[in-house]
Amino acid sequence: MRISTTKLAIGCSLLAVLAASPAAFAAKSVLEIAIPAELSGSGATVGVLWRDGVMMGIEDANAKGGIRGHKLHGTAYDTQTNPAVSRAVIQKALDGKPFAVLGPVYSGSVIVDEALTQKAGITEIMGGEAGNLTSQGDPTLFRTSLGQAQTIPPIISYLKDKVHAKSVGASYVNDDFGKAGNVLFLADAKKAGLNVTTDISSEAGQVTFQPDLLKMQAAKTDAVFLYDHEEEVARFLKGFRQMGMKAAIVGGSTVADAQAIKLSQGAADGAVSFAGIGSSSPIPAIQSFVKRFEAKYKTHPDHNAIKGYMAVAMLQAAADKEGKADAKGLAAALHGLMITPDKYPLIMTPMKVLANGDIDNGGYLIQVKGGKAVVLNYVGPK
Amino acid sequence: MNQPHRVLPLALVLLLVAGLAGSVLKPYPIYLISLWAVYTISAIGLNLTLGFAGQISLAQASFVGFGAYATALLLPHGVPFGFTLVIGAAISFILGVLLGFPALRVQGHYLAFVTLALATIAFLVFRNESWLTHGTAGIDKIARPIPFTSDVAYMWLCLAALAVVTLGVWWLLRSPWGRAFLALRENPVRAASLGVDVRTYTLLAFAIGAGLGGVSGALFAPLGQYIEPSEFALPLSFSLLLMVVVGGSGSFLGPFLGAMVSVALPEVLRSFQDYYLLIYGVIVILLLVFSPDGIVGIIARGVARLRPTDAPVEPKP
Amino acid sequence: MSVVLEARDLHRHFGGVKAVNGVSFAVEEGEILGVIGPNGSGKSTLFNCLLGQIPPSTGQVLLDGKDVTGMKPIELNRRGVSRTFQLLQVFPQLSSRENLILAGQEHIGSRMKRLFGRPDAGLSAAADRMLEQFKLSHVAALPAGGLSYGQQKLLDAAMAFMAGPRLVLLDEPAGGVNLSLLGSFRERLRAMNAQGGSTFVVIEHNMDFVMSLCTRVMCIAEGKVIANGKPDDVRNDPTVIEAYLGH
Amino acid sequence: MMSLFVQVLISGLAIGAIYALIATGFSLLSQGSQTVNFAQGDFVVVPAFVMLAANSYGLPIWASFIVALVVAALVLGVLFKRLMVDPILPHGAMQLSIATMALSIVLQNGMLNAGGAQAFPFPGINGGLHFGNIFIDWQSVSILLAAVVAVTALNLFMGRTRIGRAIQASAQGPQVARLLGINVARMVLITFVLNAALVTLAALLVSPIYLVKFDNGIGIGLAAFSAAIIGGFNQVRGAVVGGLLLGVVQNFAATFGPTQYRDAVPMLLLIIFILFRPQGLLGRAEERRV
Amino acid sequence: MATDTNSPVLMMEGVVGGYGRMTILNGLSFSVARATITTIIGPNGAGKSTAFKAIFGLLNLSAGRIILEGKDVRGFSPAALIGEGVCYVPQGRNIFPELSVHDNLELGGVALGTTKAMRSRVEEALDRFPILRQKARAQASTLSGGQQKLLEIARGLIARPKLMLIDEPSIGLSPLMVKDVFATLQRLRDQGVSILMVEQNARSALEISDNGIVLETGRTRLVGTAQSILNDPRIAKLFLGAEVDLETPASP
Repeated sequence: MRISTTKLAIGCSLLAVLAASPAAFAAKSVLEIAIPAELSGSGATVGVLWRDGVMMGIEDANAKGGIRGHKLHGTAYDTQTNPAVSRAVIQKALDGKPFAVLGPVYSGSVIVDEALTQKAGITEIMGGEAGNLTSQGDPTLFRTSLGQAQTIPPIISYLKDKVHAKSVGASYVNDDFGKAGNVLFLADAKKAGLNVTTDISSEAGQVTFQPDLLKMQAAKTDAVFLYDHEEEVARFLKGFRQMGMKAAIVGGSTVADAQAIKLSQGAADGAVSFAGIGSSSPIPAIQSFVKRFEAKYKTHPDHNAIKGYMAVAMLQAAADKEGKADAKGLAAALHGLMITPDKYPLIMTPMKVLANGDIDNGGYLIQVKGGKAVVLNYVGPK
Repeated sequence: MNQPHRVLPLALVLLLVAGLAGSVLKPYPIYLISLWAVYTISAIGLNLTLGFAGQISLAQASFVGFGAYATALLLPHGVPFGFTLVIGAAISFILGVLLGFPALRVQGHYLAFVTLALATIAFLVFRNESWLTHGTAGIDKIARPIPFTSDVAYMWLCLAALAVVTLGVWWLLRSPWGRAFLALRENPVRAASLGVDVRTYTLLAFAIGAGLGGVSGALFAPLGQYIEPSEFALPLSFSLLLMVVVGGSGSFLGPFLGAMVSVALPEVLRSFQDYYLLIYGVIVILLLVFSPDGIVGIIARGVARLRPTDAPVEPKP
Repeated sequence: MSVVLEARDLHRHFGGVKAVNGVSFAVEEGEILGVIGPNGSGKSTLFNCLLGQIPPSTGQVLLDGKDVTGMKPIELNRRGVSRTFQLLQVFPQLSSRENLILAGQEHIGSRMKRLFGRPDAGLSAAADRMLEQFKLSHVAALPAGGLSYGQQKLLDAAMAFMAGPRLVLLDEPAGGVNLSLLGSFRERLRAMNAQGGSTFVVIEHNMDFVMSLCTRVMCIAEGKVIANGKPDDVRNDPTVIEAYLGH
Repeated sequence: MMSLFVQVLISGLAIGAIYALIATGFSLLSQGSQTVNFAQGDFVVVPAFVMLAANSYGLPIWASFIVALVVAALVLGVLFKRLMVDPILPHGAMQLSIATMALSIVLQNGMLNAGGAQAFPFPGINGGLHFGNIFIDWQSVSILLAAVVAVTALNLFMGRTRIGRAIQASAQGPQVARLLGINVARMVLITFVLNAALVTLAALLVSPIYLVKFDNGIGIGLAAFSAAIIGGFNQVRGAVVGGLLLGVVQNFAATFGPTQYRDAVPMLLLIIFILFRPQGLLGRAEERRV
Repeated sequence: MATDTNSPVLMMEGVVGGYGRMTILNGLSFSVARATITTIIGPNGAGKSTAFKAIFGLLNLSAGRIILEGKDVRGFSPAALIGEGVCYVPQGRNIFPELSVHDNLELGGVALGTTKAMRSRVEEALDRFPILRQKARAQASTLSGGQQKLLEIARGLIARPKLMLIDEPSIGLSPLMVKDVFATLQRLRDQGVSILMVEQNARSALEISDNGIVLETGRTRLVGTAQSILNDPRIAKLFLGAEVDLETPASP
């Protein structure tokens, strides 16, 4: 059988055009955003909100023209709250040559992902708060909120200067988040001369907090440092109030989080936390975000949703500084960047990106009063 | 489908195809193929315990953990990877013998619960003894052995390890030991009356299965280059058990196929992202309803239908 | 001729029930001893005591003059005692040949040697010979579970001979075997006894079978030996008839 | 010290009472139909979600409870038996157990997709009584009361009614029961429905303190298996004793022992019982015949 | 002769059946006269217990009729047969060990579905068996073997059967207990219950029976009064495997 060379040439060129055009089209106008997140498993509570926050950020950014004229497209990947799976999905995400990686939240998953994004030179903006994440010297890894190293010292000072506590009892969830916070707290408390007499480990999803509460009651400390997930915080606080315990309650951002306040049914009143930006932050932009998010996803956004949303703004600002939407220079452009809501509404409150990938967008010393988070003190970005 | 000598070439060809495919693919499929190889080794071990010797174990994840921690902790001290692998396998083997002792006393569901309890305790030790295991923070930057540092090279290492394990298990199953394991599963009282030392073979079935879990763990740690305790908790044990059952418990090829389904399913069900674990669960249940001998059973029936049947054999009364 | 198996005043009680109540007997080399008795007479319990499945309450079991009372089945098997079970017990997933190899393999070499030695432990030829003797050669490669009941029963019996046993205890070998097969089955067992020089003890309900197979028959009733002698003598013994018809 | 002891005991009994309810259902299933249900913990979360949903449509909590009872009886009782247990049990009890492990995955992810990842609050009884240093909360008291009433009612039903006795007979000797004309299949179905009712009640009692979250079944399921085994797998009364004992021991261990290993305590108890007293505290040793 | 001349309670006509492909009953025929004790004897494997299973609807039959009081009940379920007035006391121990004696008795009437009448029937049964009344509240597992057998018989009577099938009641019982059980059966017969029994202890069973049936290889070999069978010397030979000619009448 003879095939005419002309036909062959036409066929080949047609194939080439067909093959090339979608790629060219994709490269020019759509920026792929990979969103590895804890969509199932024990981390689903935070991962799902993170993803929804990012997705909403992408939608809002696209409505205003995206990034330097390019539309954004987000693809979520489920890490199953499992580092081995996280490693698989980040690999998959990187094979797609994304513009940036937004996520995940759990520190184990972040650690495996960070090694690969660094190697690929892709910027990874994640939701983790554990102290050790940004201390590895990865130039492409960024936080979206204050790390534990930033949020725990103000709590210590509050305990010392305002509560005048001499003895403290600590209760923490024994996972990567709670343990890391607890370790930092114990070290800082020791430095500050606070006496931590009781240190209680709890399990995520343990059935009862009665033993923890009774142990805490028996310890008769001046204050209680609570570092746990929202629902466990609420359960602890409910029991704490019911038993008529009087010690001052301080803790991580979860202690004054809206979800914890709601679940605790009033028991969170009086608790104090130092937290980065969260759903109860008295910032109009954030409050309107919360309302829009609730309307859209029928669930209350916690700080993870806000972090995911802000991460999109970080990409916008970095690309603008870089002058083009290029994944390669993104990380370098982010370092040292100051992002303000007047130019980038998605950031909602001014954010300073620090040299090691930490950020500072201010924090609040918050106390829960009458079922509402009330700001005691605002510490703006330095 | 059950006779290892018939399907061994098939298994080895599968490995080779996977490797060749991986060599031209992107890092993600390469990682999946490596992960498949690692899980398959572990599932082969569990299949030996469950499928061939008839002893259920929900502690396989713990043995993967022992292998992974041994490697992750010893590598920084300059111990070569080959040794860490052997040490990890040996630790798992010895602990597997210990785990086998309950199996001499209790069977079936009771054994399932004992192994479940031991697996929970092992996880707590991994998590709480942070002076040794670095606790919840995990162990980061686990080095891959030279010259297998690249993704492709490490994939070949995993596949080679799987090939060695496959050959070893093939050898084991066609040896008198394999026959004794089967006898143990089918009818221990009769086996004992024929001189089969039920006690020793039960312990061996556990120990070899556990040892393979250790080998799998030793390969797992440098693959992801990070490990943390929660990876070796009960969900992995359940997941390995489901791999064995989905593939076909007690068949030589079962673990290969079961692990493949488990690794590849999220990919196949990409458009149902939020639902794929749910769908996976439903698939397992449907398999248990319609084909209790797993995918291998389905394939075997398909093959039997295509092939003209041999002379019918009288069924037993 | 020497005594292979001897029971001395065996007793076994379950609660208040005396299942075996002072049984003594001896089996000499090459004998085929039949054990008969009505249902519930204690035959099975006696067998279980002899085979180490349950320890006797009191009394002794001697194998070649050595005390083996209470020894586990596997140890007895190593000393050359093999058995069949009342209910069919072949390994259905293994082929007939594999079943026979399994029955012989644990008696050859050390466990380590078996792992690294030949897959059939060098028993294929012996297994095939045994298949031939039991007229099972045509089903050698088929899974035992697919054989007819009678064939499985033959295989079950053949397995007992693979290790070249000194003593074979057969528990209702003819149970469920159809009449047309029984005759040849009896011939197989006789031949095994003649050429192997091994000694049999047979529990059997089929009187025709047991009377024509055995060299000697012992009748048990209510846990005691009530008759012991040539088949025809036992068959006509009034106490035996009495036992079978009840009080 | 004394007051601490009393409080640990009381709160242990309260949580143990919930374990007892779930473990009782678990034992019923395993006796009635050899179903060892690894999804039993998730079975508690499903009706909790149903109650929340009904409640959110404006139904009062008691009416929501009835709705949940009906849904649980149909889905976790009848459908579970018809669609999973009946077809898989002939393949083997172990196969069925593995299928329930898969069912656990299905239920957890189903609830995650349907209800979301967040925990939901659940209406309960607040407040309590102080006796000197001892504080007893109404929720614990109501849990204990409700559990006592439920277990007593169950025992009366099983012991005093015709159907109850027929259920027991079907579990103890299905062959003989059939000879007496008992419809064994129907009795087994009733045990599945009873289990559904027990887990629904457990959901009503535990949710105020545990909240409602898609993966709550993991912890509660492990505790229930342990309780059932400690009490005696083949004994309904045993599950009650096992549940209470486990609740108390767990509470004491968490209060006075190293909290990092609190989850090891039920597991150690489980191992010790299985290895050294497999029939459980109250169970009778299974008769083994050679 | 105690045989009633009225129509028989039960007639088996050419019943063929077995387990799976194994046929055990090869055209079994016999009848049971009203208010008599009829004992089936025969060597092992003759199909005695299988015959009971055939009557009680537990076997798939390929041919034959089972006529109960003039009605063909072949294929009836156990529950339906209880309704028709048959009860079956199988071999071995068949009590519910963890239920009380009283509750065990009540379960005898569960297929009838009435609760109120049941109370008086249980009372009646307890009156009839004083030893059971003494232990009415105790767990059935605490009874002795003989008492358990009595409990089973009493439980069968709750449904007020016309015909009782009882399989090897003497197994595992001491001679004294066997006597007790047999005396109970005789009493029941005198009260009008027809009893069909399978018994290994052929002699003592025939001694209390009215009629006897000899089975071999799933067929009826001999039917007669209990006395005539008891005195037939060929029966013993049959048990011990000898070829026996039962077709020609016995020479006494």
